Amino acid sequence: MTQTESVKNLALAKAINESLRTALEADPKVLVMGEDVGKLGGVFRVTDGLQKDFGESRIIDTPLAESGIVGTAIGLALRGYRPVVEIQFDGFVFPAYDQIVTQLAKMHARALGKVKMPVVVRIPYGGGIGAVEHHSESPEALFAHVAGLKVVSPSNSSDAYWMMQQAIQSDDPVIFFEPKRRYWDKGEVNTEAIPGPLHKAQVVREGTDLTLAAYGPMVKLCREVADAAAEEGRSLEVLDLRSVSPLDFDSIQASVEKTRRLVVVHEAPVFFGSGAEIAARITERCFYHLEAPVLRVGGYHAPYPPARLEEEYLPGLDRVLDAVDRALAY
Amino acid sequence: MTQTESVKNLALAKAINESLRTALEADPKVLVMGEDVGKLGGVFRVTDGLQKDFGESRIIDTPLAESGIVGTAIGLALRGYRPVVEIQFDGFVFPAYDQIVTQLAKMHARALGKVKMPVVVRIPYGGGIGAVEHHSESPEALFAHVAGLKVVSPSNSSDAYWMMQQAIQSDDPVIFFEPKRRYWDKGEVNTEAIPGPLHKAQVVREGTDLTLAAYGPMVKLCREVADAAAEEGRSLEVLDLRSVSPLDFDSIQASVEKTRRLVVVHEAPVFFGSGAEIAARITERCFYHLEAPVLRVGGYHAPYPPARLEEEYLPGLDRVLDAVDRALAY
Amino acid sequence: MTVESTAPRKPRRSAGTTGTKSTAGKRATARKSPGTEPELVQLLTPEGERVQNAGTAAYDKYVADITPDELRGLYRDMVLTRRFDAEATSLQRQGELGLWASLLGQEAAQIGSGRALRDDDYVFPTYREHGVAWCRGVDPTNLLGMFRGVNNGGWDPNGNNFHLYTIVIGSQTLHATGYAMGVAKDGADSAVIAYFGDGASSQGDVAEAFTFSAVYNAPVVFFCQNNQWAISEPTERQTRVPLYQRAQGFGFPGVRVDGNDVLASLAVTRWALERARNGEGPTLVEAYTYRMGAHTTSDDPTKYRADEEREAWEAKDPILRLRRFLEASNHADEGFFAELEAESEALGRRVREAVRAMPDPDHFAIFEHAYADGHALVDEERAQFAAYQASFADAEGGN
Amino acid sequence: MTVESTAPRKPRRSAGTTGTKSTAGKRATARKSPGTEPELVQLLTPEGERVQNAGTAAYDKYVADITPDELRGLYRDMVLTRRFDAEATSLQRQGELGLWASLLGQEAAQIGSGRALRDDDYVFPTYREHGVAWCRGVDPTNLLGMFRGVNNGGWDPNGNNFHLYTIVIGSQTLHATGYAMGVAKDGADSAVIAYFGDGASSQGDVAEAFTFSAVYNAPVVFFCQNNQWAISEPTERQTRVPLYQRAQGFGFPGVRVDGNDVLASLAVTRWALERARNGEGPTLVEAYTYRMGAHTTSDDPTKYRADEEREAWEAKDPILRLRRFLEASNHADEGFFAELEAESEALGRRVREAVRAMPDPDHFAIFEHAYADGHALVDEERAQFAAYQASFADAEGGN
Ligand SMILES: Cc1ncc(C[n+]2csc(CCOP(=O)(O)OP(=O)(O)O)c2C)c(N)n1
Ligand SMILES: Cc1ncc(C[n+]2csc(CCOP(=O)(O)OP(=O)(O)O)c2C)c(N)n1
Ligand SMILES: [Mg+2]
Ligand SMILES: [Mg+2]
Repeated sequence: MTQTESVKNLALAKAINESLRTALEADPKVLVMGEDVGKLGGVFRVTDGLQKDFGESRIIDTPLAESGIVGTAIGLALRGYRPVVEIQFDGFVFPAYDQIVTQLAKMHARALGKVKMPVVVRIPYGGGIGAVEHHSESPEALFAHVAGLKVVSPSNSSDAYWMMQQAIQSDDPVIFFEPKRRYWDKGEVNTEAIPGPLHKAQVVREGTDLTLAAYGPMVKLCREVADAAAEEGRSLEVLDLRSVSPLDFDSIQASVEKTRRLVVVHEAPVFFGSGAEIAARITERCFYHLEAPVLRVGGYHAPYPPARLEEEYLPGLDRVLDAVDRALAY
Repeated sequence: MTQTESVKNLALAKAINESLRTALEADPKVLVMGEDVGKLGGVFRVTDGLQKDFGESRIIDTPLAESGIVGTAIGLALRGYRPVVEIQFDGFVFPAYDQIVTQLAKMHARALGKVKMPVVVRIPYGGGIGAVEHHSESPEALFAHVAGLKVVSPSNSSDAYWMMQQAIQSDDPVIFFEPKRRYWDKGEVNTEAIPGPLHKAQVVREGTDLTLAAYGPMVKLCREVADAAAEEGRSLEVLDLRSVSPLDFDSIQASVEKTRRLVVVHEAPVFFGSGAEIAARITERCFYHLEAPVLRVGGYHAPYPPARLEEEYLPGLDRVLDAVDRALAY
Repeated sequence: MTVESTAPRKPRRSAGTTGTKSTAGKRATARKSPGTEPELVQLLTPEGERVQNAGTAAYDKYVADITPDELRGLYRDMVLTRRFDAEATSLQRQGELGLWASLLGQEAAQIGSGRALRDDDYVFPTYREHGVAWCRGVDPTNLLGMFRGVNNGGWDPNGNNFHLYTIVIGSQTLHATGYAMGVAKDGADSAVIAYFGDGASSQGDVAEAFTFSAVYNAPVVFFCQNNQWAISEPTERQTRVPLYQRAQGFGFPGVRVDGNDVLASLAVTRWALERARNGEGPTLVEAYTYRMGAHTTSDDPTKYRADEEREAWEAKDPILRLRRFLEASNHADEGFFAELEAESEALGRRVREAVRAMPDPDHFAIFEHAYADGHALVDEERAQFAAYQASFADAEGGN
Repeated sequence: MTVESTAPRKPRRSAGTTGTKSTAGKRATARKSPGTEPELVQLLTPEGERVQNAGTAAYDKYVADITPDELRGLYRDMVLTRRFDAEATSLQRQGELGLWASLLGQEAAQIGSGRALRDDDYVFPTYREHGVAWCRGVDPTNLLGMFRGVNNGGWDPNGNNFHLYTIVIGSQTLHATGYAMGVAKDGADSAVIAYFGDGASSQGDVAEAFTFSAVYNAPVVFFCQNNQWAISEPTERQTRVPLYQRAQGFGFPGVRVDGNDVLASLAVTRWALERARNGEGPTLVEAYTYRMGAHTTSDDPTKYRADEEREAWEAKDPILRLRRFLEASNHADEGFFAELEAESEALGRRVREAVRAMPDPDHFAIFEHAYADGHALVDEERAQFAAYQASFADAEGGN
């Protein structure tokens, strides 16, 4: 394959689709399971065309029961398969929460390492698409707190492709949060480039005055914030965390030692969210470097609101800029 | 009733038992539900004798299905009842997690306030009793992150009695974490004293050099740490937070503005735990007061270990003292 | 299809669910129509003829004294519900609603069961029970708030004993069971009805609701609208035997009714409710029907099912069927149909106008009902939000 | 008891589950014994007589050619399992174990089903399947680690195709189903067996396992040991009809076997496994038995059940029954029983010694297997832990 053939311009959803296809071709043990993942190709078409090409035995439309989906995926993993499970929307992962927390996360430890749990749980997450209740949530903190799980979220097509490759190769369970509002955003994917480690953050924009840390859907927003701030003469560094568990504290620390200020942005409620852990640990690591407390921008401590209020609920350009201003004012 | 009659020396479990009895007597709508809560009186005997006195219609042995328990409690609440639900052990709340997060927490908001959810979910939690897997966990952060829930944990018999009274009176769902390793600890309960608000922290020991903040089972440990530190000439303030959602940041702030140093202690894993939220917010509120970063002592990011390792896993006197030393060394 | 029958087969499976490749078209024709389902309770044929035989005997009495007026009422309910539903679908296309879940084709199941209820009974719907809501007297525009994105339901469930729409599949069956346990504790003789779909039958919550209701003998009717599809998955992905049979193993009766037959739906639901009132506990009713439209306005059924299937079901249309019966029995004249047509149009207009007039919620509504008794953090965040919002007003004022 | 029968009753309930007050004693006598259960498959009576009739016809062939040697083997398995179990109970009393879940009374159900398995079959146990573990060749001391608190299981499930004990009730039925789906995909003709209890039957996960296994026709046997109790709750708190009937509504057969009859348990399990191997999908076996002891060593059954009940079941002891049969048919002599007694004692001694010799885990084991591929935070915490531990060593060294 020539260099040009391996570089494609793909929407994020399509990049995942291609990544699944690559994995299915490479390893007969890889399976895709979930509600409507077959003929329909999933409600977001992420699995479009896969059943046609890989058959009903590998692309499995399941009964409507999330605990059953994850529970049988665990059994399949015990038999040597590598299931990639789709949860249709963020808000529907909770019926599977018990299987994820008490079984998937702990099986490897329970067996003192004698069994592995190479299961990927794909979850389209986050708001911004004007959906009804339960379709816009960001529950990543509820998984990051649980030892035994890894939690990641790509922000762009290239990462979506490669992080899915790496998640499927991982012998640990990976909760793979897909930023659904970015599914249609296009980006270049080089299917032959060797990617960096799955759990490493990336500086996506260099800056000197303050660090913005985000993952998944909020990375794009943070880039826009940095653009807007640049017009006001402020140089913001943007860090795409990519992984929520583990968090790449080394990279955050390196950035903060340079910029001395940090704002964390996520859609999930601030209270007990990722920002809390980042703020706590970075404050510990960088106590003498920080010129301002780590500030957090995220959802409020209220049930995710109806669509017509989500713009007010979610972090937006102005709210992040406001936090940047407040941090810079210290 | 004379003053002396209303003051009793009760084990923490018995204090809850008496509190339930008081509530059952006062309000015919109060129900107790759960596995083995009837004749057996619960595996910890917290509901001992209640079915005998209040009958099978009010003290309800349920089928072995936690989602069913919470789901039917929601229905009973819609019918005007005030169910107090028992989850047998911390690790068995997860089958009910979906009903708690997507229904119990959100029903009031979904109805724009037109229905209320006065449901108490009792969960004996935490380690230190040498139990097998799933019987020693501290999942409070997984509930605190969820808007619509309130999360509390008493540390002593008096609070156990009164906080249960207040939780049952609350029109919001309350996740009531009972420190199972303290069930047998005795303490005075004045069943006629008017208690403070449910969600207010209490200074249980005054000090000037550093604040220790804890709740539930770790309060006793923090008192012991303060005693030990006092012998070394250090004056530690101990705050019993009592409530995890909401957290009483005002009280923590007031203490930290005085002591300028804070160590948070909980059994739950540190990563994404209560300490993270407290550290993040207190650092923001007290940025210029803190002489040291907020330090956290808690469980490690690993599945709760087998009993013979729990002493190493759980915060103990030495580990908290070590954190105190580190904080004081800044 | 690849779902196995319960009969032994050899040679042994080779690769799990991989079976013969079948097209949607083949599936559709292989499928039995409701008329040929042996277990199906049917009182009106698709041609509008009244059936009375051994299979209907147990249920006939529940509609024996039904008046022409009541029959016209059922017809009216179905027509108006369908009109409302069509209006909502077009409001979605016009961008007034974010989404709509159409009940097209399921009017008989919903109106039949909905009209079997007493005022003091209580309904726990999914997100598709617009016809049941109609029977309960819920203002149809109330249903649209969540689909427009101005609230997540928000009506008073106790206003019409009609609970909020529940989106998490199966959850509400447990709420219904708990509510019914409460009814029993109160010594009332009301009944509770829980709606759910064929897809929902796979959720653990539904099984737990069966268990709890059986063990506590709760006065609840489980009303499963088997509309053949759970989004793109046919019912064979959820079960390999008819769903009504599920109940038996939990110790209560299940019955399959022709869900496109409003009279049979009415009769069977009345029977089940009577059981509940008589202290005989839960009943499962499987209404065998068809989702004529897309799953929701976001769905594209051409991806997974053949037109022929839909066409076969069109011949069994629930409204057409009752119209034929009304006409053949001279229970309704031209005037009735014309008036209803006008009423229908008026309803459409009213709904359209009401939706367009629906105001966006105030921004502070985010914080409004998170808690009944308040929460310090919500107060703090509300105050911050207010200050933040005010900063724009200030900025604008300052310009 | 207050659980309602399915038959209509009037007058209507007055206050839900409040019924007539009954004592544990009354309950016990009211309860049917397994011998009188009409639906029960029994091949050996409590008196040790071989039953052959219409009800056993379908299963007789599965034990038709059983040899005296095999019969003595079953007896030996039961005796040694009971001995191991008793040893564990006393080790708990001596403080060597933190907890023990005794299988006393359930030996026949476990040995019968366990001996029906082939080596390539796979077992998903609860926490009480010590007899099945024995059949699989799992070293009994392996089972004790979690009860001693030195690990959470820790044996290699693939070593003997015996999965780890699962404590979260019902979970493992889904793992078994998934594993069986994998077996089918591989085109293998192995079968999978999932153990669970009467209490577990109420969990949503178990119902979902029934659904998935039926829909995918997975080669799995659901083996429910109905030992009459879920801690303090009698089976009536979980169901109002016999549990084996649950399967039918999911589209596969269920059968109730006398779980105190090792021969019947063997035969029925063989039949169910054969179905699985033949591509006929799942089967539910309800082994009707009795938990003779406490739920675990932490439990006090005198709080909730009457001695008479236990006594009635003692007459149906699984070991006694086979002994009577062996003796009556001259399949075993005094020498056999004496040798077994000695073997038994040796086993007890071996277990006792092994447990006492079991070392406490290294402190760093906390971090050891949290992840297969590592996790930066675990590395960081392990390093902090090491430094912290070292600080004591330093301090001690410094003194
Ligand atoms: C727990 C959960 N999982 C997934 C979904 C997404 N979802 C919404 S409707 C639906 C299909 C429901 O099918 P069925 O129960 O047959 O009801 P119908 O839509 O046909 O009325 C699915 C999968 C959900 N709402 N809740
Ligand atoms: C999800 C869950 N809830 C509660 C428990 C606590 N618990 C342990 S065993 C048990 C009873 C189980 O009864 P049954 O299924 O009949 O099995 P048995 O103990 O009789 O073998 C309960 C409630 C648990 N382990 N898991
Ligand atoms: Mg459907
Ligand atoms: Mg049992």
